[in-house]
Amino acid sequence: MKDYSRNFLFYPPLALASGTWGLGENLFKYYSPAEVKETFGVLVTKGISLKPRIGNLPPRIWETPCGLINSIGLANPGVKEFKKIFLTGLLKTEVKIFVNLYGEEIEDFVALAEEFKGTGVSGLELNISCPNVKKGGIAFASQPEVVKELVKEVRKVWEGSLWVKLSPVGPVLDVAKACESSGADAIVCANTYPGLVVIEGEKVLKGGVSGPAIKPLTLRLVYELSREVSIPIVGCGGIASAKDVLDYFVCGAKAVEIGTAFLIDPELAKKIAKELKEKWDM
Amino acid sequence: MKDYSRNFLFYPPLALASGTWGLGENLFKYYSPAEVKETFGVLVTKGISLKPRIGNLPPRIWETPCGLINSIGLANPGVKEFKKIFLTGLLKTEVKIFVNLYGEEIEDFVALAEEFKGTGVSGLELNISCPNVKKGGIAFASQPEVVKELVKEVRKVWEGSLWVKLSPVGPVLDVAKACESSGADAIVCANTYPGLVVIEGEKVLKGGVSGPAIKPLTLRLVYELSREVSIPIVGCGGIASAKDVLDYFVCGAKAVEIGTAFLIDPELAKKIAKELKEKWDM
Amino acid sequence: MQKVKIILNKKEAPGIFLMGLDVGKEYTKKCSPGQFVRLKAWDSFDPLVPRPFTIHAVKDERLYILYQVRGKGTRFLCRMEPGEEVEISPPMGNAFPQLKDYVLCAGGVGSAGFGFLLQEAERGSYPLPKKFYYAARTGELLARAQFFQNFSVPLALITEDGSLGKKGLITDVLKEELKEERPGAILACGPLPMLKAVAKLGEELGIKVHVVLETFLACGEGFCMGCVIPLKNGKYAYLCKTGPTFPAEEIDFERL
Amino acid sequence: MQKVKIILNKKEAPGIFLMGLDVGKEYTKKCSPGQFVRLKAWDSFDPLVPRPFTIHAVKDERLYILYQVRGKGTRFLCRMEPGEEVEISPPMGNAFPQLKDYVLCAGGVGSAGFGFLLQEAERGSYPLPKKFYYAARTGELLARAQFFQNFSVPLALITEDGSLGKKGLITDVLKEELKEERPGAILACGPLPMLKAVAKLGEELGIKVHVVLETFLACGEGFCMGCVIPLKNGKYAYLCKTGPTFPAEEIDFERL
Ligand SMILES: Cc1cc2nc3c(=O)[nH]c(=O)nc-3n(C[C@H](O)[C@H](O)[C@H](O)COP(=O)(O)OP(=O)(O)OC[C@H]3O[C@@H](n4cnc5c(N)ncnc54)[C@H](O)[C@@H]3O)c2cc1C
Ligand SMILES: Cc1cc2nc3c(=O)[nH]c(=O)nc-3n(C[C@H](O)[C@H](O)[C@H](O)COP(=O)(O)OP(=O)(O)OC[C@H]3O[C@@H](n4cnc5c(N)ncnc54)[C@H](O)[C@@H]3O)c2cc1C
Ligand SMILES: Cc1cc2nc3c(=O)[nH]c(=O)nc-3n(C[C@H](O)[C@H](O)[C@H](O)COP(=O)(O)O)c2cc1C
Ligand SMILES: Cc1cc2nc3c(=O)[nH]c(=O)nc-3n(C[C@H](O)[C@H](O)[C@H](O)COP(=O)(O)O)c2cc1C
Ligand code: FES
Ligand code: FES
Repeated sequence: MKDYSRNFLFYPPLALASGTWGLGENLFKYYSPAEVKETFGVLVTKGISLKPRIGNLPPRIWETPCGLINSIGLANPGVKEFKKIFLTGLLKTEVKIFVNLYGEEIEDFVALAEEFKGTGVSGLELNISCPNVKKGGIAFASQPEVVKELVKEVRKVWEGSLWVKLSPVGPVLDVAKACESSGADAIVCANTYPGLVVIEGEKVLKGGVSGPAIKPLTLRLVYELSREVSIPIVGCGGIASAKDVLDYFVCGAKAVEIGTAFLIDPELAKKIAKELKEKWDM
Repeated sequence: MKDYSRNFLFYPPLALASGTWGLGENLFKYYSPAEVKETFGVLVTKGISLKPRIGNLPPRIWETPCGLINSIGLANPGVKEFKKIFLTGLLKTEVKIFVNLYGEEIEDFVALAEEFKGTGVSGLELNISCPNVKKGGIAFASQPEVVKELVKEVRKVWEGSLWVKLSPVGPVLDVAKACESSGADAIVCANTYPGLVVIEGEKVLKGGVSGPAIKPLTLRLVYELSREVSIPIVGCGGIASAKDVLDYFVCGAKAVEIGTAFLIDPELAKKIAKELKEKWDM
Repeated sequence: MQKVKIILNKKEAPGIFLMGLDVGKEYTKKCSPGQFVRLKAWDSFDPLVPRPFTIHAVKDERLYILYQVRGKGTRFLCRMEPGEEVEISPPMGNAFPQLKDYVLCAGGVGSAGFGFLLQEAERGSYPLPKKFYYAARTGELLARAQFFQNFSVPLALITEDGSLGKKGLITDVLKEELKEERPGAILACGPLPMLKAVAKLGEELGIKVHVVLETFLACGEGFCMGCVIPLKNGKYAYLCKTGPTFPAEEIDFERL
Repeated sequence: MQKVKIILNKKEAPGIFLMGLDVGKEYTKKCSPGQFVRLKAWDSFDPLVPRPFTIHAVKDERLYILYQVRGKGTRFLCRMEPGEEVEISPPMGNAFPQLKDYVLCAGGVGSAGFGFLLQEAERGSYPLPKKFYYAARTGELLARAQFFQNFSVPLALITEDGSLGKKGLITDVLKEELKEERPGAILACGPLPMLKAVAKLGEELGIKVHVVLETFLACGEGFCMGCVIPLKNGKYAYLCKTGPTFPAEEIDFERL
């Protein structure tokens, strides 16, 4: 087993992915404070916007073969409420907190970044890849030039870690290069895949597909991108076992995020982290 | 149940997808001649190239969660051998035969198309989407202008049905429109998704992902494309049940192709066709 | 999720099974009527997420669920044998509300959760319902009728085809009986059309109705925000966080 | 694929099971030693494709496989109970070659197919092998040794730890014994390293070796061209079409 330890972007090299563990409310039903620190190097919050968002109508989520499709619509309490009610609790975990930001315009992202100055937040993850909102989100991901501008502008006001979460569709390589050249510290590869299910033969649910089904696809992206960009890549897509994590490292990731697997069983990440530590003898 | 019968591109509206039933050798181990006709409206051959191709080294195929990944490398006997040894048998099925064509340059496709003039072949499916070859294949699918040129050139020499099989990645909509404007009779949506698996923690297999895992992704593509182009769309990706077929029709397909499910169980298509006929009362 | 041993997996009615699990006393002590557990009985990602089932009954270190075979997940479940293991989540969701002067209404396996409620009611930790209306399409589908009969609460069986108990829909019987003696509240669990009908009846008769709802649950724990229930006030509630029992008058059944 | 009933699913050794299937006489009549069947015992797309197993034995309307639990598919298989059904393909692949003056070499469950071969050899439809060398890591892993003992062919048991039969690797024993009395051919089935070693030994001693190979099979029927075996002549063979038994000298083990 090769030793990847010196190459981790953070340690333990597991993060909780945005939108798959809420805002931390029930985390401690499954983890002791010590276990949180032993398992996760970073916690990425649900997507936060300037204004509160109520989210989409039901059905919002459905199962696909070995995957999930969701169209939550970035339901969140808005940045003010988030800071007031949730952030303090999250910072108490003593794990690096990254806030996943969602905006419709570049200015929204900048305003959001300003909100987190001096709050103790370690980093920002710019969500330019949500497939479930009318404006913003994935629309950015088709325009590498706009992404470049976005990262530059946020970089001006934000000195902490700055990650960009890519969409797995569109001109991914160009977007990754745009992030690299405009000052992003890492890219997260990737968000969900635009998908669709027909429920009960009638209702059409359009959303983003996540889970084991997409793992071979995102793994390939990480493999390709890691050969083309030099900033670290955080792998994210379908991770549900220690082998999955190792596969991402083999393909060039420097850390990973776990999403859907946390919904299946919150304690899976704990087991994965333990297994990895044993493998790495750390 | 809505009646889709008047809208079928061919009938029965099931085709066997390229590369998943060989060149017909063992088809009759599972189907009587009558059953072939009752189940399939079209049989699409394995990709055929000008010269014989030996294909890729092992491992060529592996399982992914709810899917397969393959890197066959378009192994085929070449057009001359195909015509001499296999075509006659295929034409005897009395089912419309479509030949899936693979070339590295536009000229290759034109030369291949010429080969099938007057052979009794009903149509050609231009494979511009194979992810497992160094030249040609998916490279076309990133260049809508080249696809336009390709279809125009083949159209000049080929009067039968002309389909283009799209890749699900890249500028899919632009490619679809290029097909539409240059004389294609239908588009097939879609081929496999570029993917990767790490075998036994070491070996990297890059290939195309197919099967139920990708169904929600391709279904979404069919849904989007059918709203943007007016030539018929043949849906292809992860179909393994009658419900899957109906889902594709709900999303705008006018026929479908079955691939991986035929590998799982050759007789599944027979059952699906029966179930559909009962539903449609035909 | 923890592994627990199956001690029973018995067909109770066509397509309906009773599963007993040895979860331990520590576990059963934490359970309340109205809560559910998530179960996984397959070593596969298809189905992907554990399936939710209401706690049907609890005895010492044992927990029971009553379930209907619907799709892949429940098909896996019903093939399990005693002695084999399943994975179980902690108890989830909220307990049934403590109601006064109320009746129970169940359609089909919607009856499941009322077993535990009646057990607790007899033990005194829940108010005793005045009556339990239990309906199904046919008599043989009234799973566990025998078990429910063991409690001191009067049990009214109702079948659509009249093969057992009163003939008709549950709302037909309720309409008749509740007019005479109006209860303080109705706690109803069953298929959505039934819940809508009972809610409407409650509105007409001025009786407060509580409905136990279902949606597809990904996490059951408030993490994913997927299990959204539209409310009349335009907002959304999450089934797993605020439910699964809701005051019927708050639910926007049209958008559900 | 057709559904057939399981009549037996018994542990024969740690991690190794014997499954009996009631496939009917029509089916067993079509089977030859060396062929395999594809089985599916799960209602799920994960695992996706049915798993291949060599026909271990045939009796009247019954077909047996001897299998080792390796991953998801075989884990599903080993949990099945008699009375339940599995889906089975027609018999696939080619029969073992008819060899003269030959010995059998099996490593672990590689022995599976030789049961059917011995059955047919005793019935006279196959030449009788001179000897059957059967090796495993430990004695308890020599699954079905008892069964193999019932045939008139001498059985040599070999274990790495010496807990049963001769101690050592199968090639150690072969090296010794075959020098004295050189057979006309060796038919070998087992893990790849063993097959390579036996092939090398055959080359050294000038004995023709036939090896039974394994790859991941998607279709088992020549449809997918996935099961490729590289040959020394630079071409490829397909395991399911030309195999699973190949003359060892034709195989390019380096590229396998
Ligand atoms: C809080 C809660 C408590 C429950 N308690 C019980 C119980 O005690 N006993 C019991 O038998 N069942 C109960 N259910 C329902 C049970 O969870 C489902 O029947 C089960 O998840 C179906 O899984 P499956 O894999 O067998 O079916 P699937 O393959 O998932 O689905 C089969 C069919 O049902 C549809 N379907 C599945 N889930 C839903 C849903 N939530 N809403 C609408 N349609 C759906 C699917 O579209 C499909 O047509 C409960 C559900 C919830 C949310
Ligand atoms: C023609 C043929 C006949 C066979 N006959 C028998 C038999 O009689 N008895 C028996 O026990 N087994 C037999 N096998 C092997 C058997 O098919 C596999 O053990 C089985 O498919 C494993 O399935 P699984 O889902 O349990 O494991 P998986 O989850 O698919 O795999 C478990 C592990 O094994 C590895 N693996 C799986 N398949 C292969 C492969 N083909 N080559 C290399 N590594 C692999 C995987 O990478 C993984 O590490 C045969 C195989 C072939 C091709
Ligand atoms: C229910 C749900 C909600 C999500 N919400 C967000 C979000 O708010 N912001 C975001 O960037 N990604 C969101 N994602 C995407 C995940 O963070 C992750 O990128 C994706 O699911 C792929 O990883 P996985 O396969 O491990 O789930 C969400 C995913 C799910 C399943
Ligand atoms: C083993 C294998 C070989 C394939 N070979 C070809 C091919 O030669 N030409 C082609 O256009 N598509 C080929 N495909 C793609 C299929 O025709 C089909 O488009 C794809 O698998 C998606 O459909 P499915 O999910 O039903 O399999 C191949 C797929 C598989 C699995
Ligand atoms: S099921 Fe995930 S929030 Fe309720
Ligand atoms: S397994 Fe498909 S060709 Fe051999």
